Amino acid sequence: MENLIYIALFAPLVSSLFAGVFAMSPRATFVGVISSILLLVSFFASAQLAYFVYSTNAVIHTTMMPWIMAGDFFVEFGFVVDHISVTMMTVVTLVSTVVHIYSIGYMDHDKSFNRFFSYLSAFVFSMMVLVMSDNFLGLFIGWEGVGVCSWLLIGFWYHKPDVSRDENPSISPSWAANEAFIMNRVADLGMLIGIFILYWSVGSLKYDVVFATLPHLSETVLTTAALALFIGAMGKSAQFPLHTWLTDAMEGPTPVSALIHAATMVTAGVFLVIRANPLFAMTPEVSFFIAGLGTFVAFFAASMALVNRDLKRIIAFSTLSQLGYMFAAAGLGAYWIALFHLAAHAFFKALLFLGAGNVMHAMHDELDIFKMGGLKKYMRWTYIYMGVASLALAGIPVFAGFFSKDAIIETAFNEEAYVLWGMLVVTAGMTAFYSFRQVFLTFAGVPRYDTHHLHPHDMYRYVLIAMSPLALLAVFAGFFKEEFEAFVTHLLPSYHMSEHTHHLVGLLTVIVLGFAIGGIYLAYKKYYNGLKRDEKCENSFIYKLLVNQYYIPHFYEEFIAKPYTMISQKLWQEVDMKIVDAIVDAIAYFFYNSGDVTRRMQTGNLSHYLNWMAAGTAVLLLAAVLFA
Amino acid sequence: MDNILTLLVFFPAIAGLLGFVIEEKSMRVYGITVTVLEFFLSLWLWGIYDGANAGLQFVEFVPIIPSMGVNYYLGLDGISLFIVLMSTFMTMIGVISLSIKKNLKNMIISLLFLEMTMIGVFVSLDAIIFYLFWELSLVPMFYIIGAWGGPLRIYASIKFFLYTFTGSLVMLVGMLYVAYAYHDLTGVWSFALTDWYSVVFSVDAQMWLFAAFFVGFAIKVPMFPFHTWLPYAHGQAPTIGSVILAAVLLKMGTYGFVRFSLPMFPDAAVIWIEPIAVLSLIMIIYTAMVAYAQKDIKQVIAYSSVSHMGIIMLGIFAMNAEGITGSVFQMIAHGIVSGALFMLVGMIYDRRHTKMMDQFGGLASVMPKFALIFGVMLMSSVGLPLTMGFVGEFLVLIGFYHVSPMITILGGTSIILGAVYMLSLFKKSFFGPVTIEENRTLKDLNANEIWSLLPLVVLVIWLGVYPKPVLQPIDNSVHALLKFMDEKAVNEETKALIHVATKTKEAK
Amino acid sequence: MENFLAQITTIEGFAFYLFSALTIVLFWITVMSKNVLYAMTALASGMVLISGFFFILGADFLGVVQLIVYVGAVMALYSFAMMFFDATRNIKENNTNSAIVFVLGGLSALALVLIFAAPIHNESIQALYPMHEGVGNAQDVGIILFTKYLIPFEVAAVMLLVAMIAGIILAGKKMDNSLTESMDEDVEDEIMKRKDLK
Amino acid sequence: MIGLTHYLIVSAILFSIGLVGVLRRRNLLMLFFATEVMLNAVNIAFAAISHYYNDLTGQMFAFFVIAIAASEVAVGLGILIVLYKKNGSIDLDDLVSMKG
Repeated sequence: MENLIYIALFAPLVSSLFAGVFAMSPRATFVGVISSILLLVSFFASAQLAYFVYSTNAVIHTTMMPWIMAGDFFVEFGFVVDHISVTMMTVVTLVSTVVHIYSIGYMDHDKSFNRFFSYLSAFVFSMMVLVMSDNFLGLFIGWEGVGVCSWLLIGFWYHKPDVSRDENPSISPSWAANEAFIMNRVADLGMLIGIFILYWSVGSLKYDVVFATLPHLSETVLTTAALALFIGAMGKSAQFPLHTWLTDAMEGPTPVSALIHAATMVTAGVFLVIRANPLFAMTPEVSFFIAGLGTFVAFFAASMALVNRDLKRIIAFSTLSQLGYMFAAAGLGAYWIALFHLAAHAFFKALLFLGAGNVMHAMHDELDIFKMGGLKKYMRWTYIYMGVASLALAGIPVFAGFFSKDAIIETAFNEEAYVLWGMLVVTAGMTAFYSFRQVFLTFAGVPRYDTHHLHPHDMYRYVLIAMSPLALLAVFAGFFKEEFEAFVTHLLPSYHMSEHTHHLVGLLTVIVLGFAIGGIYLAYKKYYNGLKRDEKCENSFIYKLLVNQYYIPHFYEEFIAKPYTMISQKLWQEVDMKIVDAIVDAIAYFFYNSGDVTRRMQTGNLSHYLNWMAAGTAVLLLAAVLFA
Repeated sequence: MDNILTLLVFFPAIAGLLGFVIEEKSMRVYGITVTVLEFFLSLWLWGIYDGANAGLQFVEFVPIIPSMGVNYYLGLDGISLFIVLMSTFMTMIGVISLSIKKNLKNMIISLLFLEMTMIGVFVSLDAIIFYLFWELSLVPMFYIIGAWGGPLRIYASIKFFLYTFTGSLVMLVGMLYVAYAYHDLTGVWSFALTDWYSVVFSVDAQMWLFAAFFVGFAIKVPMFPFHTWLPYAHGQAPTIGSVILAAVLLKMGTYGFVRFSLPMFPDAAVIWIEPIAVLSLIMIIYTAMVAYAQKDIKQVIAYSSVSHMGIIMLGIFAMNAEGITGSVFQMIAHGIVSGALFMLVGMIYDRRHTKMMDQFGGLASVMPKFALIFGVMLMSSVGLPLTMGFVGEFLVLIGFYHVSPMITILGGTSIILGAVYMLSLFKKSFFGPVTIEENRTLKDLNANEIWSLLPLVVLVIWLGVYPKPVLQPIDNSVHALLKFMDEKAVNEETKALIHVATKTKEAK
Repeated sequence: MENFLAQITTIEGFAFYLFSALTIVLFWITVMSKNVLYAMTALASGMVLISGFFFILGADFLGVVQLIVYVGAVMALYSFAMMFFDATRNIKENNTNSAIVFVLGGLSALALVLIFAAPIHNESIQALYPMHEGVGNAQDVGIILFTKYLIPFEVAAVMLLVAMIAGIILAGKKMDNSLTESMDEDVEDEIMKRKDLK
Repeated sequence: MIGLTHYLIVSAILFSIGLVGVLRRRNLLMLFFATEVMLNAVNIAFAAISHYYNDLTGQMFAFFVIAIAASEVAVGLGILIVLYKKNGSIDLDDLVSMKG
């Protein structure tokens, strides 16, 4: 079994290094093919491990080698394959494999094709380290690793120049990449602090040891540790107020958005909360804060998605919103539901993004859905895929999203957090609306693009086939809810609805469904037969607020980035140069000038020197008289 | 081999003397040969070093002035071993990558003498010998900056010399006082550090002595507000000068704290934790911000050095094995990473004769290999796990968290601020379109440059993934140091704060 | 005053006061005189009187050396040197007669007197090289000079030799132009000559 | 009796006279004279201390002072003559080439 673990873990690394060797050579399709095959190997290894864990219920621990040791501190590269990590491993490798194959087609014309695969596989490796590690520091390696890979991939088209925010809200890929990295770093500091707290109160960073010791720790320690770790999770999972990087990250190539910014990396925060569930379970205040924040972000992001015109950004906002759902579930103690939604979301969101990639490919990188329309004629399969994914996202029965999201909303009701429940229900309606607004504006109606120059066509066949597993899972994943629950609750606390909720479950489902279908119907009415711009609405305050993302990016720019630059300038030019250095120089000049003054003593006349000498002698003698 | 340390110290110097009779054109090969030999010598030293023994090894003791207790007294432990290795390694890499044409012979001779003084500082156990090497190290560096530097080189080199020299003098007074106190106590003169360790000073005396040593070391580190010589020295020095300065010379200061201040004045060190932590914080945050404001790539790296030295200072005063071990490791990591960054800047300077960021942009597409290596070093500099930079920085922060969570949180901002200035540097020079025509034709790294950088890249990743061979000897020696401090401390508070690791090393 | 009278009536005391008064006056003349010849004569006489002090103090050998070296050799040197300058003429110099000179001189005199007049703790001082009763001063001096002080003595001898040679060379060289420059010119001439020969 | 202090005081007075001479005179030759006065003053002190402590070290010192004085005069006068021949003056006010 250990071999399987290492195969699953290192196949992506090998793939990355292999592609890296060719990074500076001209595009070669075989690089992509071999990378995809290695990823597939990793997926099979993960699947086999999953089967093993499923059939034997055993948890596999393995230690590769020691890493850092100093004083009492001791950390190894240790990996654990249990119900949680194996679920994540399977999801990650599956989505990654599909994205790799997809990228062969999508990046077909890019001259940095090989480099792309190197980065992409490196990302998968980091993600695998993240989910498989058996200690917090190992998780942190993956945590930072995915950060760097995401930096590389968002900034993949680094050669694009910076433009103003009005032209492109993310300014440039490299700007967005830096923003993502730095914002993640802010959160990582929180995570580090959490690790420090745990280390000094437990003495180890291994999950088993830490969780076993938790009952002996004081409440303050638990609360601060949980809070610090959650700050880390907020960064990776782009929760408010560290959420702006996620939409800007859409500057990266679309497969990247599918893999990193939808299916895997951003769920790392949720994974952390699920992984550390014993800790969060013992800190109800923090957990409730998580649930509250999650609900707020779900609503907040959905509201911004309502009015956005950018194909990828809409999906990015929906990702944010769904992450909010996951946090809500995890915060309310329904960890397995959060994990279930995480997996289901990974499938349909990746599918959605890849579909968007197809559209972009067909539309020559046009992203504005107001300039599309009528594509269903030319892009049948993409239409179907995106339709399926949107239905899953909207939570329509039989599709995966229904089972997972509905469970979350029920949980909120069950926990008697009615405000959260209400917000989540409304958000479900908004989700349905914006998903279908996007689908209809893209595929339905009449073309709004220049039909003379653009002749859209669907993606390569193999790409479409590669996407099919995701589509199938988006449809059918929900049916395995019971099995999934049975599987993961071996490790995670099980969660049962109370009697009261159980009675109302039919009613609750109908309410949620009502909102969802209402949202779809509204979108259908408004957009199915083409776009009718509503000037009055578009000029309203709320619309402007939403389009500008509540002016939060502006706020950051004006109140953090600019003052920071200004203070830095001032510190350098005013403080460092004019105060600190000037004082040093002033001391030097004092000696220099005093030398210049005393130089006048040097008349060249021996007699004068003798006078000085005698004066000195006299002074010394007098001193001797006076003090001796 | 009993005299290996003497050999290690004086081999470069003798080779430097012989260098005067070598022809100019074969000087480069000669320099490389000598430094490579020296490096292998130090590798051999590592090979025969007993990692399990925490004490001083390879001790050499020859009386010079017996009546005054001045001895030629060398020795090395886990703390100094790797700094010595790093010095020989960086000198070797520096000489291999040397791109100076003018007066190459003199340059190499200066470097060889510098190497002698650097190793001498790290292996001497006699205060007078230590001081001798300490001061001598200024001279070759003074020449290197003053003779091969930029337009402001005279100002920079004199500032460097006088500033650090002033500090050293104050330190000398402290040393003499300690020797005098030792004489008072025992009736014999001795400048041997091991003898000095046995003196227990009153807390008042410790405070004064600590202050005297502090001035000498802090200027060298350089700690805020004594840091302003550094940007000038770096800005004006030739590439090789900056590499050695950042990699090794700055470490003398922090090494001094570990070697002198901690074991000799444990109580004062504990009392001084707070002021030093605050100064370190200012170093970390303030210089990181100043670095962000710079327009010159080299100045960014120079200020970033100060910022990283702040982390190292923080670790030294963590008073536990995690912090101090991390600190020593970070010294090595910073040496290699900042050395590499300065070399990279030097390479681009050789091509374009400018170091201004606005003169670049889009270099990643013109010079992909350069960008790749720069990227690796940058990531190590901002402390990415699995690179060298992370191990040290993490250990320092985790160590200091035990002392003060608040200061650690503030100090931890270095991982954010470091990313801010480094990434903005990378974005400005490597990303975006190529806007300046001259940059379009820049050549990527040539074989020589790649071969001098590759070992650094390998080291940065190897020691990031598997730091054990380095960490363990350091940790053993640090453990012994802490135990010693704990036993020696006068104040109860000091004993309470010094955290000696409890566990026996199961990791072995 | 009585004390003074008591002292002056002894032969030693009388000699001391007489010599003191005379040396002070003579040296004062040396320092203040405008005429070199007067100054030198006064100096020489003062030196003779100082040898008198030495005799009183029992340092016979020193007194003799003082007479030979100072009054004999040094004064002779001075008088020869004076021949180079016009010594009969009064010296025209821009003497600093300002108060400061006298204040400084007076101050240091006062300070020295104060220091010396202060009681010195002499009980604790142990003689390093004690004089021997019944042995002549010259013999005593000789023993110590040629045993304990042999090396300094030899060094002093070498120094005197060096000084002598230096004196001869400095005073005997052709004096038209500077020493170093003339050397250079000689070399240049030499080179020119060689070129001519070729 | 005449004590050590008497001699020391005389020595101090003579020394100060020499000092006044050194300070006052601008003629190099006169400066030499003044120096001799100071040296002799010191010699008296040495001889007196030697006498009163019954220790020959003082006399030894005086010998060496005399030796040095002799060398000084030899070399000094040589230089004086050279200076005079070069500048035509041995007045300190004329010799200011070392002005800083």
